[in-house]
Amino acid sequence: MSTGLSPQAPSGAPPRPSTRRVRALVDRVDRRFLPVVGTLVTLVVMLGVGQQRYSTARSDFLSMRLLSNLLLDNSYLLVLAVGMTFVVLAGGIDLSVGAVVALVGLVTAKLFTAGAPLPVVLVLGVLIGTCCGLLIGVMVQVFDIQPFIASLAVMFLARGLANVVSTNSLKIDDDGFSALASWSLKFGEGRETWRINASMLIAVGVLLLAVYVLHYTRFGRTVYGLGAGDRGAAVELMGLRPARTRIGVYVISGTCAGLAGILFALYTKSGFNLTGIGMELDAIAAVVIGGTLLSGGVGFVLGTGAGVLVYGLIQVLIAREDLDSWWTRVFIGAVLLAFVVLQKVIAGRRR
Amino acid sequence: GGGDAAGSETAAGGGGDTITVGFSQLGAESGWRTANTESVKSALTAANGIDLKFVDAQQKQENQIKALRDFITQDVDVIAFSPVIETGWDEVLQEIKDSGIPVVLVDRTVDTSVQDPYATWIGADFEQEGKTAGEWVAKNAPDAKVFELQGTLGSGAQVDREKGFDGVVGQQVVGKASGNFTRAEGKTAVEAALQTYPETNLIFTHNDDMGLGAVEAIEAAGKVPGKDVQIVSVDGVRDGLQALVDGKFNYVVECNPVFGDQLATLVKDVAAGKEVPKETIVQDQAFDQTTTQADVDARKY
Amino acid sequence: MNASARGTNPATLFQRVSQHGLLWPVLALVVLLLACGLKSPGFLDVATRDGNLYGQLIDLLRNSATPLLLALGMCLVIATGGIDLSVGAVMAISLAVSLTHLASVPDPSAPGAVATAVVLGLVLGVVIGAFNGFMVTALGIQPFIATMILMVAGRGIAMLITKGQITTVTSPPFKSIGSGFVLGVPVPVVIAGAVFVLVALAVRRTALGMFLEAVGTNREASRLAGVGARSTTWVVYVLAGLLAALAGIVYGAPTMAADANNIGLLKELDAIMVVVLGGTRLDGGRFHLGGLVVGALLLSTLERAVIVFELPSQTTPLFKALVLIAVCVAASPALRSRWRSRPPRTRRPVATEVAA
Amino acid sequence: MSDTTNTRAPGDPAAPPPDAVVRMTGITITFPGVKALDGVDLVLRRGEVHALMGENGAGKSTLIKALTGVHRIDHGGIAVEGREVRFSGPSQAQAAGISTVYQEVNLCANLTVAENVMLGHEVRRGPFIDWPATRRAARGFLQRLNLDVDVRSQLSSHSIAVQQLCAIARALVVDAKVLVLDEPTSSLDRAEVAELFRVVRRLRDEGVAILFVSHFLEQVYDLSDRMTVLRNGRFVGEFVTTDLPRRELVGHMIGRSGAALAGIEEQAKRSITPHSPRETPLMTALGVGRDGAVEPFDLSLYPGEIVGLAGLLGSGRSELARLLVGADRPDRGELSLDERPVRLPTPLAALRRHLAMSSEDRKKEGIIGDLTVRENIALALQAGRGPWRRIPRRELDEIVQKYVVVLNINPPNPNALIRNLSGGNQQKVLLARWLATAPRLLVLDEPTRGIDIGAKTEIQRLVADLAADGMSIVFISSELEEVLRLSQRVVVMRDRRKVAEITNDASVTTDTVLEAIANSEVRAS
Ligand SMILES: Nc1ncnc2c1ncn2[C@@H]1O[C@H](COP(=O)(O)OP(=O)(O)OP(=O)(O)O)[C@@H](O)[C@H]1O
Ligand SMILES: Nc1ncnc2c1ncn2[C@@H]1O[C@H](COP(=O)(O)OP(=O)(O)OP(=O)(O)O)[C@@H](O)[C@H]1O
Ligand SMILES: [Mg+2]
Ligand SMILES: [Mg+2]
Repeated sequence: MSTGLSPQAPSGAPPRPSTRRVRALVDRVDRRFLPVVGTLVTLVVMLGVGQQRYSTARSDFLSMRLLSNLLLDNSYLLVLAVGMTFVVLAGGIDLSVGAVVALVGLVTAKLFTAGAPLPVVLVLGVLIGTCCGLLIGVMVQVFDIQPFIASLAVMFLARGLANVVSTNSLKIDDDGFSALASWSLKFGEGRETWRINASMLIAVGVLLLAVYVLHYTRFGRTVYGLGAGDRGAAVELMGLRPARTRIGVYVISGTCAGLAGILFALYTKSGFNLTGIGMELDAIAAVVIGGTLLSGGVGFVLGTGAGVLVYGLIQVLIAREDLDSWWTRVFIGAVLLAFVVLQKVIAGRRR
Repeated sequence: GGGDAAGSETAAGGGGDTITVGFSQLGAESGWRTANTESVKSALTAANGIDLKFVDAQQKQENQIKALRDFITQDVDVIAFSPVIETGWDEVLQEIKDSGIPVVLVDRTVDTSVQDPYATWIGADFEQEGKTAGEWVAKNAPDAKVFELQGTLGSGAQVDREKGFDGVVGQQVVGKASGNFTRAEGKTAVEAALQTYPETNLIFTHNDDMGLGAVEAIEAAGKVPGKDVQIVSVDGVRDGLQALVDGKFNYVVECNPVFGDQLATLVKDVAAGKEVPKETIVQDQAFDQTTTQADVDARKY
Repeated sequence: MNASARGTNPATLFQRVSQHGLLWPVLALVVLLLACGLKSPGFLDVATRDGNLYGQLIDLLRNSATPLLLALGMCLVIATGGIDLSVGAVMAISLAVSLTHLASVPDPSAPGAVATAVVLGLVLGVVIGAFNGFMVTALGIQPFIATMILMVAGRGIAMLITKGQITTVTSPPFKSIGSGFVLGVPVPVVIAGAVFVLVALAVRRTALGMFLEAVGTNREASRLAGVGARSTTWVVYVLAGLLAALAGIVYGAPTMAADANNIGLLKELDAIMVVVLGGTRLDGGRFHLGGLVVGALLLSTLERAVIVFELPSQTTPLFKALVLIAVCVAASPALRSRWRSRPPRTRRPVATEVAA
Repeated sequence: MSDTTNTRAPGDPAAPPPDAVVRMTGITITFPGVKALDGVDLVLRRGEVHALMGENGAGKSTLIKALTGVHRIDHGGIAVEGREVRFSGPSQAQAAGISTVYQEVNLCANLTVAENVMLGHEVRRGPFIDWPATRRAARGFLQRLNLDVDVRSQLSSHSIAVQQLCAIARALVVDAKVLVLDEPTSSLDRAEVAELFRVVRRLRDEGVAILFVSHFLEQVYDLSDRMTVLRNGRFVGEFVTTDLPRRELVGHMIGRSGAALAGIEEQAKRSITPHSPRETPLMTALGVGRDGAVEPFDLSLYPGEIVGLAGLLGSGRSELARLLVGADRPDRGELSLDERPVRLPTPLAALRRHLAMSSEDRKKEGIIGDLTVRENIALALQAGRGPWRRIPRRELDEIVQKYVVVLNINPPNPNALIRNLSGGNQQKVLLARWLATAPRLLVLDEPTRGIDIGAKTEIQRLVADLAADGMSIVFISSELEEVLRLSQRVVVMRDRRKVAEITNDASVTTDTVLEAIANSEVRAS
């Protein structure tokens, strides 16, 4: 009903003559950016479709509130996915992150119960992630265990430890922590209120830092080099230090998982041993949607940012669809499928 | 644009008394839950004057929080949800409260520092179920060596049923293992338990499915379920009651999922701003081996 | 078999054994079994009752059947440089289809109905495998993502089939697929054994194994050498789907309940773990089928040991992690070469000091 | 053992020359089952070009990798500028001023040219990499080799030759005392080689010590001041280049007398018998082309004829060849086999019709590293038969044994993993793979790349013999002499276009071909 008033989404098929111009434009973009462009286009299309479909008389679908919620609800995922991007770019994978999130949450809660001060808890929480990452890195680098298995082992380890810490959900009611969780800048009035909170700032900060590290430091370039395959042989023969870098990416991913654990704890103000089951797949999906190849060496961390938003938006759309549980799963699978195929078509057209 | 929202409000609310309800179900992890969902969906219908927005959380708290936020954004009249876990709802409950939407908790409570976080609660009492089972054991098998077949560790039903049961006959429990609420894993766990704790002659299982797996394991070990090894279970799904009739189960504490109608009434009252009781406990029965085939056939789930 | 022929020299025999990829998993398995035997005296006993074998060891064998079936398919997929995350969901789907069919026929115990049910389940497994293969080969989507799609959606499909209920039926013939005996041996063990031999023959007695390894090591070179990289890859995904479907039926048959949510949950990780414990690297190429048996046994023994040692269930992942890390680290080439080359390196300076 | 001036005999602990930058003494390296190096000495002096000579598998690359810390040394020592060192990896060697280009191109295909050239040496401004400046610098280094490519393009979009040049440019980025070049010229054509030599000479004049490996004797004699010869992992001697006649050098390398060698060279110079085309061509291409790869071309291939493809780097020879054997699908035109139209959608389809191609990129498109020599040889033959009919063990053993002997594959162990063979021997195994399929048409894309002089003549003779037996052969080589020596007809390519077809006879020289290329340039512009 609000069609006429909603901003026109560029989803409809463009008229014939301009097809060629679009194609020419696409051709001019550096091929490596195409998947990211694809992700951004999808994002816009999805927002457009959402606006068409879900705007009601009471409220528009597209709003600052939606966007801020999107970031707010996915800040931990963004941090996880950024860490994952490092690992994936280097040709690895980290399956442990979901379990680490659970472990960090529980340990954080336990530490607060034991009366540890806020800064100590935060630092320790992140460090747990760092240690898990380091463990994976050492296994991968020193003992030549494949990333999938090394991180699988750490996933079991972290999940097991979390189960040992507690099988009940633990509440966090530290004042400082609560204050941090509830701090936010509010904008707008009434229903239109949207907010910026600490988690969002941290997540965006991590994303920007990652852009810097990956694109403007030698470490970052070496990460890409590691992804060239052959288990980093090329990078090694080129006189760089693959060992350091490889351990480094897992440490980064672990640290991000630790940080995400804290963010998740801020989000739920509790720790629980069953959190984060399958969260690693969410992170990986976001990375892939963001145009990074799982085989390594190709992709952009900013794409991951877009990927997280798309993934979050998928969930919002599903929530608006009143689906049964099973349809929800099928729908996520279908959207993922459509996305991967679309990406393939866009990126692979010129091969 | 959103500018016209206020203007067309009356148009949308043309039905006048249609209540928009956002309901976030925990998941579809068990037959019990699906029955519960069915019941809710069939009660909260347009015919009943309710526009239901149903979101399945896939057993993930983060999904549920997202859904709740989205309900606020959609500006529903009442929010109802079955929380995945007790903790961690402070922020979003505060937000809901700030936006003035009443909350109905279903099935489980929350542990929050928010003042007056919800209007009412409706659900079963897991701890009571454990207690009922424990009391039956204390009365009928005071010397039994009990093996406790736990549900998914950390889930509300597991934690509370264990708490209730152990509170009564904890000293009789010789061993515990988790069967993740599933038949196959319940079977594996009991298989091992029968050899590790050969003295076991009673199994308390946190749901019927695992109990049915246990029956398999007991039979495979050459013993007779219900006699050599007694089984006390919770849930009361049809297969469980059938086992009771067949003499394989000894006692089943019901956990009734069919309370959609009650929920519908509550939601309407809450939306109308009526005074409602702070909590509504769904009445659970308990069944012993006197149950008849007719009872089983009457079972809807 | 040729170890005995060549291993006349004890030194080389020792070397061959110590260099063998399966040394550590086998050692871990033996240690675990012995430890369980010590803790629970009857653990290693095998009894016969009505001519059928019973006992913890038999349980272990039976429980190893599912992971072995899954790992067989997984191993071949991994050999081509892929991975199949959907096998757990396939288990759920095939069981759901089989049981839903059985529930719909008037006489679920009729052999015809059971056969149809099983075939239906297996066919669906093949269809899903073909879909995975299509995504990976024809569309060129990375295996991890391609199969993750069905890992997510598959369980939903299974629930669609069962309408979200736990479908149960009573059908003794179907049940016996999981809990019956053939000549005293549990049916799952017979099935897994037969399938193992079949696959091993199909792969090693033909050139298929070499093609898989070639494709997994260097896809483009294999293509140029005329190997049908696509068709080969496709075949293994189909096989993995088929075996996963079979595993689902074998796993779910004893309880005859299609629990779409939980059957096969996280089993893909178990299967991958078995493949790795069996000494196959995840990055494609060389694979070792024999190791799968050891890996599957090790996995089920480990799960059983946690209960035998009266440890809380929640610690199972912890022990899985420890065993996985220990075996992988012990078998890692880095450590092996260090052991091989350390003696001359570290001892020489000491010797000169003594001499001086 | 030789009558030439031997500046240092094996085992002679001569005093280190005063200007020695690198001194390796008694280097021994053992791989499981192979002693790759056994007490090898090497001295590199400031301001000299030092050639490291030896057959395929002699241990040249291994010695280089020992120097740069890729392989651990079992015995022996390395001194750089008089100080004992033991590098634990290439990064340390690089830090010590040793810059290396390895035999196989080892760059990151997923990165751009500029990133590859500058990786680890990016220009920085503050904490940031200054990308424009980095790209400028990369362009500068590439221009020193006279290579003008878009530095923002992805490395993988360039041919092996360009990649090789990038690797060399990369070695120039480091301000090195020692520059190691392991077969840098194997995929370059003469213009590039000349550029490279110009740069190398300038560096030498600046005082850099250069270690150079090549199987092209002319290049070695052209460039080097001194050479060290290895044979079977052992040190044979160090010689002053001008004092060592070619024939004796080769004698040292292959351990045979000069007379035996003369025979080899004689054979290599055999005259081309002009081919009298039979009526029916084996294969005909009519207007076959592929967008972005090769312009449509016509070509007929006759049984028993060797057709050479000549052209400069990136002229599209490989791309053309790939269209003939189903490696790539043509976008237009028609191929016919035995005068009947034929579609070759896959290499397998070509293989079934006995059309085979040995690709130029042996690492990416040739060897299956984790498989054994036996399996690598068997692969194509088996693929033709399909997976179910396995080649009987006995038959396979015979085939493998035959080629191990004929091609002198070393080590002659069919169970060795091919990844552990030296580059040249890998090439021989690949040749064996294609020969085993009994092809009617064999496309050889740089088959002698990285092959030692002895084996090269063997291969050339083999190719000639195969043609004489009726096989049709397309021969691609960057070495124009080789093309002219072997082929009855030479197809000249330029800018992805077939520009000329020359019937080879005594009057045709390299100049004729170069002229054909140059003329086409005139026509083009
Ligand atoms: N990693 C390895 N494992 C086992 N054997 C190896 C390994 N690397 C090299 N070799 C063996 O060492 C010997 C020397 O090889 P190397 O690569 O140094 O030869 P090369 O002189 O460079 O030959 P080419 O001219 O063909 O490049 C060969 O016999 C080869 O098979
Ligand atoms: N995969 C590819 N993608 C895009 N362009 C390519 C690709 N491979 C080669 N090219 C380009 O195609 C052109 C022809 O390359 P080709 O390899 O056929 O040349 P060539 O004559 O064999 O030369 P050489 O092998 O000596 O480099 C070159 O300019 C090369 O950069
Ligand atoms: Mg070499
Ligand atoms: Mg070429």
